[in-house]
Amino acid sequence: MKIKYFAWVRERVGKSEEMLDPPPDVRTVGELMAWLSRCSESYAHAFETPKVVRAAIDHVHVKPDTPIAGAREIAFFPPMTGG
Amino acid sequence: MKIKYFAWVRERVGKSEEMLDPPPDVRTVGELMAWLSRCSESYAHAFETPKVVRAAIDHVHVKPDTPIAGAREIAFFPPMTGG
Amino acid sequence: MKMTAIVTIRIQEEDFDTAREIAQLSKGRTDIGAVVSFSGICRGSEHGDVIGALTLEHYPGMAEAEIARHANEAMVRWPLNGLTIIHRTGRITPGENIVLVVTASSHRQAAFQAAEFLMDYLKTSAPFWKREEREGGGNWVEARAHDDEAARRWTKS
Amino acid sequence: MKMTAIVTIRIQEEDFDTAREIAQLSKGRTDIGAVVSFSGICRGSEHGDVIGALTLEHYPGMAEAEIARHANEAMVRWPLNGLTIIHRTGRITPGENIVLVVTASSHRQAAFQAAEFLMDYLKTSAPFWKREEREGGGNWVEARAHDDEAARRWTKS
Repeated sequence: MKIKYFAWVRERVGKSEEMLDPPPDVRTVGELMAWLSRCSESYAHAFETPKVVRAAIDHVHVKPDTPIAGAREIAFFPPMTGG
Repeated sequence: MKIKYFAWVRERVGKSEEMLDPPPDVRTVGELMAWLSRCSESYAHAFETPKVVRAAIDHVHVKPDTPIAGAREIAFFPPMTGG
Repeated sequence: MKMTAIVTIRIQEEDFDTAREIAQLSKGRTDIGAVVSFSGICRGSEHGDVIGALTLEHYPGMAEAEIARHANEAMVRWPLNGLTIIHRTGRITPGENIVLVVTASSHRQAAFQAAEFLMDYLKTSAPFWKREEREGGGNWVEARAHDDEAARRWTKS
Repeated sequence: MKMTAIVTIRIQEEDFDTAREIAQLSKGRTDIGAVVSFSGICRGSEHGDVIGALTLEHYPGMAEAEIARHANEAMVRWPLNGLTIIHRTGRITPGENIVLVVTASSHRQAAFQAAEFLMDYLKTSAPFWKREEREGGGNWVEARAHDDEAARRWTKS
């Protein structure tokens, strides 16, 4: 699945998108953040306060307990500050 | 004192303004309406539902029990419909 | 009232240019974060009846005083950088402007609330009266209880 | 959704002309009684610090989808004749436009409420992020609890 990062999450991760194939025991958005955090210090820094990071699956806002099965694109970003 | 009329109050009275010198027992805005109503059918028609008619003394909205002593200009008009 | 606040009030027969009024309030300024404009436009029908035109009568002197009083109240209640109120009088045909309120502030909620407050008061307290031209005659527009309610919310504590 | 409603949504780097957008929504129509516009403008300072510019990042695809979803919700909740939403991205300097919402309706309260609803949602739900250029560096603007509260009032029953 494609993973995208925006704003300071993107800066901390060090890239704006990548293709990832998480192991089958990573079932939810929250578990994906935890799994990424274990991969490197950059991810750990991006997700150090997981409840601040927002997520979307296929362009729709989702909660951390949302399953990721079937997702084409998952995005992580800080709270929105548009308008 | 100068009396002014606007909108359908003006149409019913048949004039937009006039100088009047009410007798001393006409003390309030409400009493002025009652006194005018006794003067002619035109005034009676204009003030037939006195609680609908609004009044202002010297450009400030007033209630029927407001004294008219010292007023330079008193105006009568229907509820406002601007904006 | 801040020294930088620009208050413009006009009562006029001529049409106005909404775009120009908005631009004049905000152009060249970097302290304004939000500009809200309200344009009231003459409609061509009311409850299914065709309206040929409106004629707006007003009370010269009092109308200016009432609008200025409410403009001052808005400036006291909300942190505004600028405020423009224009109300037309005379004959106005469908599609034409009737009234314009523009508010500028650092904060969007102040700009929105001040504009709503001023429109509610113009509808219920400013001495203007609308007469509609309809097929077979004309009639004075009646005040709506709904507008009075809208205005009352600003005096609730 | 009524056949006569015109909905325009644009996300763009270029500036926009507020006046033109208002005119396009209302010109030649006699069914519109009220037009409300909100312009969000880049300020030159925040809490006393000088802001050199803002850079707006967005999530292409999702931003359009989120705005369209809220535009549809506004059309369902209020009797609107038209609706325009424009959000800029990229680098924006003080005094420049950031965002525009224009609503047109027969009724002023519908126009006001729909514009406020859309602005509250753009602030809290549309995937845009602002970075400020300040003296000695830049920083991402933090979301404000105050904006979340403002957005929540539209979901209270």
